[in-house]
Amino acid sequence: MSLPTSPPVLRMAGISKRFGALLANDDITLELARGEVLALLGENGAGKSTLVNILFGHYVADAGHVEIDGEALPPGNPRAALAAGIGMVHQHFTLADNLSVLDNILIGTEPLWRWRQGRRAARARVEELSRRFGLAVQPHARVGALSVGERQRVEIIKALYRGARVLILDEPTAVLTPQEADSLFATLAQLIADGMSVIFISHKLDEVLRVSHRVAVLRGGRLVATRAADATSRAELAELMVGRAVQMPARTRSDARDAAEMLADLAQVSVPAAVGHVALHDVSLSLRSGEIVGIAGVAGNGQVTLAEVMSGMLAPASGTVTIAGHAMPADPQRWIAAGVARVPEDRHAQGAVGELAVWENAIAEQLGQPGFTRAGVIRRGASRRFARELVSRFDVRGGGIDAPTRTLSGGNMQKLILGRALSVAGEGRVPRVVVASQPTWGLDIGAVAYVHRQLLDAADAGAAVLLISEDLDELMALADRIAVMHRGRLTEARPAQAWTLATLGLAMAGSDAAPAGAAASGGTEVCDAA
Amino acid sequence: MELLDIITAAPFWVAVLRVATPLIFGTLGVLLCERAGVLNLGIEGIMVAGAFSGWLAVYHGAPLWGGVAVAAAIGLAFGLLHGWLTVTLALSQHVAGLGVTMLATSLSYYAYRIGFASVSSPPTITPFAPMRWLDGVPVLGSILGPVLGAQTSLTLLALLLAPVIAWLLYRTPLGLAVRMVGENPAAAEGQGIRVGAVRIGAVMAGSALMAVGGAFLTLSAFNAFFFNMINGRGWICVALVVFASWRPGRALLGALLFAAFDALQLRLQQGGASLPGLPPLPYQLYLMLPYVLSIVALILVARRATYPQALMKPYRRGER
Amino acid sequence: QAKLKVAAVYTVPVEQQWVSRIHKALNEAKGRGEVDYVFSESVSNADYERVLRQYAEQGAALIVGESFAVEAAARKVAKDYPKTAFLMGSSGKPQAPNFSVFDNYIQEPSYLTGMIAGGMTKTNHIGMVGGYAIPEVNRLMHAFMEGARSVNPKVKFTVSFIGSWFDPPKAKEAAFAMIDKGADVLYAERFGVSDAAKERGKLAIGNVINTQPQYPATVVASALWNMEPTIGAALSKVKAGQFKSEDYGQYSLMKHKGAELAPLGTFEGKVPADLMVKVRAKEKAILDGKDTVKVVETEPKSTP
Amino acid sequence: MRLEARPTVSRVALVAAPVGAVAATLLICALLVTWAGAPVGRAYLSLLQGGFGSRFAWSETLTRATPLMLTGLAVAVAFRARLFNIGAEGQLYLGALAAVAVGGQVDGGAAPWAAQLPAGLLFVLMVAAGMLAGALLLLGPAWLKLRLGVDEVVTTLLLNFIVLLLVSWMLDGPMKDPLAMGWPQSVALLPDMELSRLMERSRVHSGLLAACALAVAVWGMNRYTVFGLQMRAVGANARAAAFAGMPVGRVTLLAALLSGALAGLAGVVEVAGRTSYLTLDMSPGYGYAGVVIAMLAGLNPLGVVAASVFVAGVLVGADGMSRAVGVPNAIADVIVAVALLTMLIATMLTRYRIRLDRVRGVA
Ligand SMILES: Nc1ncnc2c1ncn2[C@@H]1O[C@H](COP(=O)(O)OP(=O)(O)OP(=O)(O)O)[C@@H](O)[C@H]1O
Ligand SMILES: Nc1ncnc2c1ncn2[C@@H]1O[C@H](COP(=O)(O)OP(=O)(O)OP(=O)(O)O)[C@@H](O)[C@H]1O
Ligand SMILES: [Mg+2]
Ligand SMILES: [Mg+2]
Repeated sequence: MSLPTSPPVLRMAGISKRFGALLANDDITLELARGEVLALLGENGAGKSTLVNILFGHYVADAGHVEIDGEALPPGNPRAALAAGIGMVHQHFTLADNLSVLDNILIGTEPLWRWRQGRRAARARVEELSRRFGLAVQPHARVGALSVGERQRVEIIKALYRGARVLILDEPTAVLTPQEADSLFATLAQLIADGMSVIFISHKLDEVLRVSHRVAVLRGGRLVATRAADATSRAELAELMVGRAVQMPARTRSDARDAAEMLADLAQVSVPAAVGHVALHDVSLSLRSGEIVGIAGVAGNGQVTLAEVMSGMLAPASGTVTIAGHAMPADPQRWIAAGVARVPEDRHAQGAVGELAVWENAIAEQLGQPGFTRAGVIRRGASRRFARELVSRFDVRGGGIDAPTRTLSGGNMQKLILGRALSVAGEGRVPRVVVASQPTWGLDIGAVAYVHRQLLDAADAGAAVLLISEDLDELMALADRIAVMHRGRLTEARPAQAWTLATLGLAMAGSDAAPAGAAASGGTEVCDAA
Repeated sequence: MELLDIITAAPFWVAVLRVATPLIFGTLGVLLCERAGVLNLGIEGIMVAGAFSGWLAVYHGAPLWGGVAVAAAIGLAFGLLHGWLTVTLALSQHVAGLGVTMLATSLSYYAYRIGFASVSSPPTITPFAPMRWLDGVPVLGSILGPVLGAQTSLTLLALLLAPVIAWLLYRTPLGLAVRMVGENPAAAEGQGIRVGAVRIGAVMAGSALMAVGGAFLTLSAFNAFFFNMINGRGWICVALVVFASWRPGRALLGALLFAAFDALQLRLQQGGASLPGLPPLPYQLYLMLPYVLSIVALILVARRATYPQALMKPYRRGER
Repeated sequence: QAKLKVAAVYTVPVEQQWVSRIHKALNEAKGRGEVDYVFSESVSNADYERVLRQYAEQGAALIVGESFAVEAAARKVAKDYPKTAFLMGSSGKPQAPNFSVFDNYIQEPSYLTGMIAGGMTKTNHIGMVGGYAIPEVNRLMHAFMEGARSVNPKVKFTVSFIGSWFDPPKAKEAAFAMIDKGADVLYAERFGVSDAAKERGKLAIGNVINTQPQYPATVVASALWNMEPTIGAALSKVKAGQFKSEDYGQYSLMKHKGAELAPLGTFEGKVPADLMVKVRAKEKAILDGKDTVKVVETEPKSTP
Repeated sequence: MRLEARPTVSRVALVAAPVGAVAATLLICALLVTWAGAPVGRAYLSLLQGGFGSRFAWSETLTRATPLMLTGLAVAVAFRARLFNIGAEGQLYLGALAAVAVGGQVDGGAAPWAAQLPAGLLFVLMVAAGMLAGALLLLGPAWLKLRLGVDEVVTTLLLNFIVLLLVSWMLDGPMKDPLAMGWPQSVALLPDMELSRLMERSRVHSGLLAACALAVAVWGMNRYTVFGLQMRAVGANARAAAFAGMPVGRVTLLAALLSGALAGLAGVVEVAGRTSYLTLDMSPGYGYAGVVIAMLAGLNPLGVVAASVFVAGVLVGADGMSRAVGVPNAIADVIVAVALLTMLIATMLTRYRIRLDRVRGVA
């Protein structure tokens, strides 16, 4: 796409923001033209969200200011930003689950001191917007009952309803299927045609090149480059983001595994729907020693439930789960004892207790082991020695083993959890089964590479690895077989070579199109290299 | 059966409404605070302060409604304090609440003792009169007169408040804002709502209601101020809101139900040995009745309650 | 001549009926310039002993208080300060050398008010609201009931306890419930009861204090407790250096003017004359020592 | 106005915070004292003397602090496991009731069954009964919370009323002291069951030592034992604890038992150490004060000891002050309440700083 030439709608001048010792934004100056799509690119923690949060008034910059149409915006005031025509879709949804879609849209759009709401007119407007931009929503549905894609649409309508002229989208596609993402881009195209300007944040370089006019790259809080989209390439952008080329490990496949021992087996497992999880229907899957089986699917289709069943957190209503031939009850302790390494999806909510010290989290799964406790008392010496080893072996960087775990960055916390999980089987032994749920969410490329290496090593050492991920590239790169989850049902696990991104996307959307055979890449791949 | 005789008699319902009135005010007050995400354990003390200040104003010559206004103003002030502590400073809501209760209670007693250093019996005022004029209203009078006519206008106000607050919460932009900050403050802020202001405002309004509930005791149910006047009524309100699943209509119902148990308890107790089939029970068992039934009711509704998602979670802007 | 230092320690506020009588008597002594009077009110049981000790340390010559729920502690303190005179409301016995006891033995006027109540009820139904069923309350209620029955054998009683010393709205609620059941005379042991009677145009009988000024059309008669004789006796003994452990209970009896039937006041003439004749006769018999009122301290029960 | 987290907590701030809080409290309350027409300087001097200024003052402060330590510990344990136990008051009373039931006199001597036992064993039984009673009382709300999601703040609060009525009933009937002239008070404990005094002519009793020892024990438990680790984990993040294989339900119930037992013990200690029999107004809100103490201490068991002594000293001192300068004794509660709030604010300010945003005119 070409760069439109019109006066800037929005200008950020010299923005700096510090969180404690961390400089999240460092003197950033950026402009946005009318009808322009500006992509913000950068590693995790580069400061993208911080920048747009300052722009919207959630955060107050330590230095610098924001101008709309040449007028300075008062800092730290979302109301002023809204009034100036800025609409924002946050990285994490900001919707009230217990309220209706209409309530979520209507809030803040009317003067507070009125005896009644204009609900009827509002509803008509929402329906009109939803028709015009192809954003199907039901105004009276409770937000808590909506799928992720639907919530995304509600967020966008929220901004449109207020007549936003500048739309900020912070990683809007992270949780969408390729098809849903396409329909979002179609909507965007319409909006731009209407004169809207957009700031678009994404980690997906293809997307970025496709929809944006201009790309700004942040690294470590600094604006390192801006490029016209049609004058740059994936390779250049990747290099700019990371500052170096990153080697991604990939699977070398061998066929010997087909005969290997069956380590994990789910037979016709069903779980009824309940608060907090989607139902599973008749899920069957088996994993052999040394293989990696990937589960693809759009968030909210039952992967979480599957992960809970496979980590001993949830008992199926029917069907059996066996590990190495033994039927397993829903008791995490037993799963740990059976040598199952479990990496949960949400590291903050499930993976670690933020308030505990690093060393305490390191031994948390092994409190029953005589090595770490004696007569109910923790053997501090042994425990701390173990934690120190784990921290150095898995390269967990942070304030040391006595620091509260919450002070670790996301990537380092993930390494800690992974390290803990992989050492459940005891010193020098590999786990039998690894269950990893979204293990690389929110990690930067270096950390991703590290995690991938660990999973591959575990498989090579004979573990059966179940990899649940929404990142299709990750699945394609690591998995021997891939199955797709849709509405609580799991397709047959087919060899990775039998899938393409397109067929996977279709299957994730519920279409039953059989995957065409596609050549899989092998060996080592240099990310983004030509 | 005697039970039936009791609950079908008009005087019983007269008593129920009278016992319920301070609970209705208090429960609606707690409900407002909690809908905005703030637990207000200050209620017990705020009710004391309301009872005292309202009464004091009237004692010094203010009209009765002036006393109510003064109580409400004092409630607003303590609400501001609690809001500042829990919303602006994001302190633990449990402790701030207990602190406010201690402060409001002891300040009231202190002020009372300074004002009335050496009285040998509690000074009194002329309280609200029953709404006997209701008897004269055609049609309505003959239906409502016997029960409502025996109440004061504060009770009528309490009864009307429930639908008004329901309307406010579910039908006005302000109510939506209150519910939103109690469900997801970050989302509210993203839509331009001043989370702190709305929360503090709701806590202040709720506290004003609590204070008026306290004032009912000194200006209507009774005519003097006593130490220990509130006697745990505030805590009951906190329980009633959970029972009501944070809905104004059910809050009204809950308060009436609790009051009915209380009134029934008195009458059963007075029935003494005459209650057929039962040996004369110790009066303490009757007094327990409302509390035990509250717990039972709580257990019955627990599963279905959808509490405000952000309740007791302080919101600090720019923190994640 | 130096004023006598007197301290009082109360577990409730000084407005409470029972304590207000002591407070009044001591304030009067203070007003006469006889004593230096200091007091602490609303002292919890946990603090009671400390406050006693502090006053003793500060050199109070006489300490007045109520040791009902802190019997052991109060007696221990008295032992530790043998030079200080302790005059305590107590159901126990005096303790040598310096611990004397008193109590509100006003069952005699209670009996008399009971007679009046029995004569005044038209429905033959009397309601009685108490705080807790403790002996201090029970014996007055029993005397009252005896008195009522003596003039009106048909009279029926409803008794209830509100489980609090201090919840006037609740007491009022209990009284309302009794009126709803047909009671037309109420025994107002607690604050709040007379208000219910007043609102419903029923009658009430006062206890310990005379509340007729507040309820001129409601309170027919009151059984008054006067602490002046008790305090007076104790003060003079302390001054004379003759304070010993004694039971001051007798000073609360009618013959010592420690108790009396309050003047009928606004109800003068409204109580049937023949009834008053009986009342006065009984009163005189008591004063002359020819008649006594039985002390019953079990929990009173409603008439079935 | 908004809060901003400080990158680090400075040592100076940690010392300055309580000092500032106390100063602010004294300043605020000075207004009230002046309003009552009393001299502020003399008032505060007598507060200090009354709370901490003499052997007698210390003995009284420590006597008062003893039950506060135990209820404070009870609350700290429960809150640590995210069980909001507001019912320490009820647990205390039930504990005291159980203690009297086991260790109380019957007809002026030991009960027939107890007479056979050595005094030491009976004492142990009495303490155990009190702790068990408190523990079982909290077990119900904890179980209801786990199984049915019933809010424990409300159930524990309501149980306080129920227990008090139960105690009233017992003191009126089955457990009434026949020698108490009909007053609702329990029989006295056997003399052997009473705790020894730590100082002559004072009320400090060995319950104080027990409370301090338990504070150290709970601190050690939190820090060194598996259960302590599990309890902290469950309290901070139950989902993560469950994921790591910790028995969340069991840990919560055990924490409830421990918390209830500590509160029950507070009742035992009050009866055995101070009153020797149970009355309806034995506790001036020790259970509720426990919440205050625990929070002042930041849920740290050793902090609970310090906070108890501080609160008790202020209460005792302020109560003495009210008599010394003739202000209403409600001032004691006012000072404690103000001290609580300023202390909370001050500790918060060690971790956050207040930023006043420059608000430019909004167009
Ligand atoms: N409220 C906060 N308090 C403290 N640190 C913060 C806060 N918000 C962001 N940070 C830190 O600032 C840095 C920039 O964060 P930011 O969220 O802007 O990154 P990002 O570029 O959006 O990353 P991602 O791709 O993961 O969304 C990170 O190191 C983050 O930890
Ligand atoms: N709420 C917070 N309060 C204080 N510090 C925070 C907060 N959030 C993040 N930080 C700090 O910011 C840093 C980065 O945290 P974050 O979780 O964003 O990781 P990240 O920058 O995305 O790194 P990575 O991608 O390697 O995991 C951490 O060192 C953390 O201590
Ligand atoms: Mg990040
Ligand atoms: Mg971001």
